[in-house]
Amino acid sequence: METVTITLKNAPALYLEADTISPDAFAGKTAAKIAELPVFEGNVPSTLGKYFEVSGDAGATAADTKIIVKGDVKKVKYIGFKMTAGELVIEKTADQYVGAWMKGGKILARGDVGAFAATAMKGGELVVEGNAGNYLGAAYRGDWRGMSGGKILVKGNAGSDIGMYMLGGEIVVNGNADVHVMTHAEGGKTIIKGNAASKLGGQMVDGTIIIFGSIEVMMPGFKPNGEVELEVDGTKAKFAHFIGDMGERHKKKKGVVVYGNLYKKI
Amino acid sequence: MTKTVTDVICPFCGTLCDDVECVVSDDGKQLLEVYNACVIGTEKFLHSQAKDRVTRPRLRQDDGSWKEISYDEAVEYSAQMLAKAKKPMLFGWSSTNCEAQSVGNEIAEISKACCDNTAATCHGTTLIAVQDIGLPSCTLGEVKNRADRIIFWGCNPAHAHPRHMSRYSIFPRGFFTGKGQMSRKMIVVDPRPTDTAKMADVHLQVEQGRDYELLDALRVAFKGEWLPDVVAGVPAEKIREAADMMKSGRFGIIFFGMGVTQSLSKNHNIDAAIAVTKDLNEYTKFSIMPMRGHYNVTGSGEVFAWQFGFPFSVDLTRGFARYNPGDTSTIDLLIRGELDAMFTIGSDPGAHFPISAVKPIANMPSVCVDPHLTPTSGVSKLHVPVAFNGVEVGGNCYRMDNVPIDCRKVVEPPEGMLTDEQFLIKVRDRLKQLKGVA
Amino acid sequence: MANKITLNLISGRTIQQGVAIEGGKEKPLYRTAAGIIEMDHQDFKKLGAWKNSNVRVSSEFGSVIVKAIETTQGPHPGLGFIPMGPWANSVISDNTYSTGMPTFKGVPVTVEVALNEPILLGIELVQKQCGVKVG
Amino acid sequence: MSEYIIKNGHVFDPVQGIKGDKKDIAIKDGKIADKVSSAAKVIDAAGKTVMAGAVEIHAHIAGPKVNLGRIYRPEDKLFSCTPTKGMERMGGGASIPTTFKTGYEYAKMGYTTAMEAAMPPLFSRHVHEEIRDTPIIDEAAFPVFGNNWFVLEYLKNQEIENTAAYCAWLLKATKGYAIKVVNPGGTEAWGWGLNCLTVNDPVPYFDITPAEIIRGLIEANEYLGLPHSMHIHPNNLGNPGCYETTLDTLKLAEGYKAKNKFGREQVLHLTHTQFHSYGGTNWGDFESKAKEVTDYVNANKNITIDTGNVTLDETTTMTADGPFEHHLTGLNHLKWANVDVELETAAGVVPYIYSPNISVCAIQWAIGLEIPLLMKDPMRCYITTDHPNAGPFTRYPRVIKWLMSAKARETQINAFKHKDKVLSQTAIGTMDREISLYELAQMTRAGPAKSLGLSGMCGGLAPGMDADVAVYNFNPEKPVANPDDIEKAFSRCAAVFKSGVQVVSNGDIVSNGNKRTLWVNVKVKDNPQVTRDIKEKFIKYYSMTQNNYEALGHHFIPNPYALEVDAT
Repeated sequence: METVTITLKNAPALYLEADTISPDAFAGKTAAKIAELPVFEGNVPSTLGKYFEVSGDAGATAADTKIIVKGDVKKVKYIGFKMTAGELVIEKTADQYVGAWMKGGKILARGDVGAFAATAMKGGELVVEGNAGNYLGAAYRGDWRGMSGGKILVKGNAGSDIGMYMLGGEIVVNGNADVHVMTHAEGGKTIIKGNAASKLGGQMVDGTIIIFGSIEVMMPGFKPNGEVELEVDGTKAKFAHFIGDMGERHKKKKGVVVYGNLYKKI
Repeated sequence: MTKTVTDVICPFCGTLCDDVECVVSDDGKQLLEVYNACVIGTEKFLHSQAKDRVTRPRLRQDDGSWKEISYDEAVEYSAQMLAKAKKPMLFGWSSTNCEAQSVGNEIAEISKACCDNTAATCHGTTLIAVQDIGLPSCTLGEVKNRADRIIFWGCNPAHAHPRHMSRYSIFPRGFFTGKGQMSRKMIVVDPRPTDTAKMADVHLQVEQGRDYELLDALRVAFKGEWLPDVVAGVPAEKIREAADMMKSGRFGIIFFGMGVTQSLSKNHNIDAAIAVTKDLNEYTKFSIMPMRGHYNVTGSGEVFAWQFGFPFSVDLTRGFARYNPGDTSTIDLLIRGELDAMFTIGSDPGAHFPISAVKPIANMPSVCVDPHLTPTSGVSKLHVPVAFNGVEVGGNCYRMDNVPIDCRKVVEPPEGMLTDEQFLIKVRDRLKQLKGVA
Repeated sequence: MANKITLNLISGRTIQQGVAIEGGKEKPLYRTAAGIIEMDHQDFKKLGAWKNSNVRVSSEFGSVIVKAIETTQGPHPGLGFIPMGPWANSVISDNTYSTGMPTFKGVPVTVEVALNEPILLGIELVQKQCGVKVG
Repeated sequence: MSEYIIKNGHVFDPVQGIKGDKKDIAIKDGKIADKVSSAAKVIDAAGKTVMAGAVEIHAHIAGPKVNLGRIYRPEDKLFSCTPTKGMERMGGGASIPTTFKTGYEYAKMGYTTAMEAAMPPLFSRHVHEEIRDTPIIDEAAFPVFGNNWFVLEYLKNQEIENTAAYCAWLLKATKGYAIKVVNPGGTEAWGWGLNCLTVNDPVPYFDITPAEIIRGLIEANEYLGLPHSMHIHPNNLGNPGCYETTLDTLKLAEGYKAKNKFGREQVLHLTHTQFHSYGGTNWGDFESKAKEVTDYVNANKNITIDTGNVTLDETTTMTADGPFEHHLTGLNHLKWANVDVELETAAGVVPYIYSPNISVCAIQWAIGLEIPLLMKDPMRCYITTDHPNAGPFTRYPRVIKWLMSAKARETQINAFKHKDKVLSQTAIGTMDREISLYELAQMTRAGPAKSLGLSGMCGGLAPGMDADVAVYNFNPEKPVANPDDIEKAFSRCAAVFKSGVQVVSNGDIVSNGNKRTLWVNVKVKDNPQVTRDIKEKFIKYYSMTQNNYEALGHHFIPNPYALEVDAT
């Protein structure tokens, strides 16, 4: 695997859209060619090299390419956009759309990530060591096909609307999560190790939410369904089980109605 | 001698009353009396005649004072600003006609700008919800002719849409609703016992910010499933009663307003209210409709949509249209520091945005096109007064139920004043020169 | 009796605010219509304030002087109402939850008596907060 | 105006009976001419196919439900919006393109005239604003009449003259073109959440049946002598077994003969026939009844049809058949929008994915192709996708490929997951007919133009007709190596002329043309009763005043073209 290191040298006055920072776009290119990749500051087209110092050549394919993003990129959007393979390490906080529409490969964000990270993710892995913004692993506006595969781990807190319209894959938040978790989901799993605010699993058709901490207000559509012993992420514990959203439609599998599941650690 | 102009459209709210009558002087220059309009609409018509009205563009000087300039100079400032900006915003459009909106869209396209309307602060979250689960709706005449269940959720038409209840929703006697108010049951959901709530058969005094939970509870109640004893401050029994009342009607409608679009859960509140409506269509006929505020905010969304494909918060900076509120929405863009020029027309963000989103406007090149003095004109570098839409110039507008109505011109604007459309055409043409496009 | 109370603030339309914005936002009538906070009778008692006295409303987002009046559409103890406009927008939450829409309703605020502080006119209030130099 | 001469192309023109002969087409003053001066600009069409500009007889391309589709489907535009390019404004949308993109896409495929198939009268001003913003192509819109309270009340008492007078008034008020009927009676029933699934189901309250509405509107149409016939989307669309309702509907036209001065011969146009040709009792035994329906149409010359081809795409369904869309959202659980329109109609919108892996979708695809392949007279069967219902109109080149190449059909059949089911439930596997270029010109030009009463104006290349001409990079003398070449050739024209103006060159837009809005201006005898009824309904039941109802020219219809009809 070849490593390309890009370091922010000229911060944008506004925000930078750098959807070319991905192993797919870098693959097969020398440092010089990578520096020519297009980026946009508002409506002004520019090149990656104008904002970043690029060192190292990429591998022949995305899978053979690792990118390390250094410097203050808190005003850089779309890092890891549509990535399918390879590795991407973001040393500091990045803005919106990190790993949006990603299908494969691995992103490690050492700082925070902004809203819309891993939008409509299909595969791969996103690890955020800081906090994640709103709409983590959610569907694009209007689309009923949300995150369908892959894994997201947030070591800090997550914002609102994580996993909206989720179909598959897994989201783990070690910290707390803001309102609305897995709204409209039809599959997949979200684990929140800290506290959840409210409005969990609203309009959920199918899927699983597991909460280790407190829930400020439960959705009325989640009906108590006894207690269960579960092993979650290596932790064995007793959980209160709820099924829902009882107000929403549900599918039948072999004649039995399948509900969404919410487990809260007792 | 005076003359009376009939079938005048009121350019205040999304109710878009089109039965207003105006008495004007014989020379067509003075508006003397207004009939049929509500108190706000009347004020809107009459204020257009204010003696202290600003009639020429003004540019703020370094010492803070205004200097009167010509329209051509105002065009030059606007075009230069838009030509130079990396990420300009063209905001507003809700108090102007579709003709002007259309020219505005050309300007946005040429300058590769962001463009957005006042849905940003009223029903943008409704549009997000509609994109998520649709919208079973109808025209207001359907409500008048058929509806026997009227729900006002998080809206207060007695104050915000004063003639709504008399023209369409509560009092009129329609084809199948010959007994008017007596044919209808009225439910109001609001954290306050508002003047609208006081008229209702049932008032659910929901705990503020818990509408999403209450709507979910209604859906559970329709299905006869288990409910907690109290949801959102409302006892389960009362929720079940309201659910039964909704199901037992022949034709029902939910009107909703900013009580739900602006409270916690925002788009999700509307999403759930639409789900409630969809559920009710398994039992009876039900519709839902946003109580749109500005008289032509709906039209702005329509024009954006057929020209760019999205109803608000459109970002053209990359040369093609993109949309994602949270990223491309005006207030987020302002607060995040993403914009470098602001062109406001047909709205007043200065008064209606949170102060943290107004401060950036004061610190960037900015134009405010508005017949009034407003907080926006107060913080902008250039104020361009224009003729009053719907009073001094006609043009097409869309009512809250998307029905288009062509506004009428009632009186002449003061001499030498341009309309929105005329000013925008000049800006567009100058911008084309600056950008070197045909 | 406290000299400071906490309320949940909402903003919204009133017909007086509607008339005033059409009548001119530079005029005192706009301040009369929207430079107010409607509070429940009980909350006046808690605050220990006279009706129609000036108060300072503060939140984590800002602070503003308005006139406290008894609610016209109550009772709603614990809830404060400022008609939509620059006074409300000085203190409401700008959190959009990435939807584009600020949280105009449901913001925790404190209210304290500020008898001698002036309530600014609408345009003046915004200009002052934005640091606009007015000639 | 510039003169042009399109030289040495293989011309296909059913109006003149030209079947691929090498012929020059001259253009002068916006019309096809006998000859032009030596100053005429020469377009070399050697080795190319030349036809008249194509005529779209049924598509949903402008108006409230189309825009609702745009508004509520941002995902239809994700990563597909296009930048400003030369003459072209920005565009976007796969199944519901923006107005600009709609005009450009039609023009690039050689279409120069298009009909918006369902205009809710109350929203006519909206429809016209979008038509105005759709460049190049001439357009007209069909107001819907089949659930209109005036019509229901007049026809309950068989008052044909009053119905006709009302139709004439509404065509003028809305600047409409034809009498469109969608799920007659059923959409009014939808006002109460109900439907009419047969032609004999009574309409709630109004005490009339769909059959009476259909017959009455055929009579009113012929009473007036309109350019187009009554244009119908029958009851019971899209359900297994619906072909029986379709045949019942078609039989209502028996005994009626076209009366008009426009050369139209049919009294009933059946639209998106594919959706109305289903047998079976459920989705399991769902099967084609294309043969039964086309047998009837082949035998009855007073009917024309269009196909409604399924293109196997993700799309957005939208129709004035409100109850159908509610039924559909119950099947696929995707977002449902609905608009009931006071006194007049309704509309629904639901996204839909025609997946080649679902047997029903594959069978629908086959039925859509069986219909034109079974029709004996291509002058009475027109290609549509009922855009965007069965697929986007931008897929016409692909539909043409399937029609012109049995091999292309076979490739698609083999790609279906449930191939066996397609072959057992339809006859598509047994059909080897391949539509010729001449037949294609009949199905997409001369035929629809004649059905619409426009045969004197467009759809052909006879001198004096509008100079709407399409030149395709398709050499009819060369064997087709790969059926995909057909699709490619019909996707982007070498040249297109609209009313004598070159609008497309080498697949690119070179002019926004001089687009017109067509409408039908009918003069009828003064009818005080209808005038009074209209006034009363506005006062009592409409939510707007009568004086604000009409679509006026200045803004909505800047460039009108009225077809005058005298029915006094």
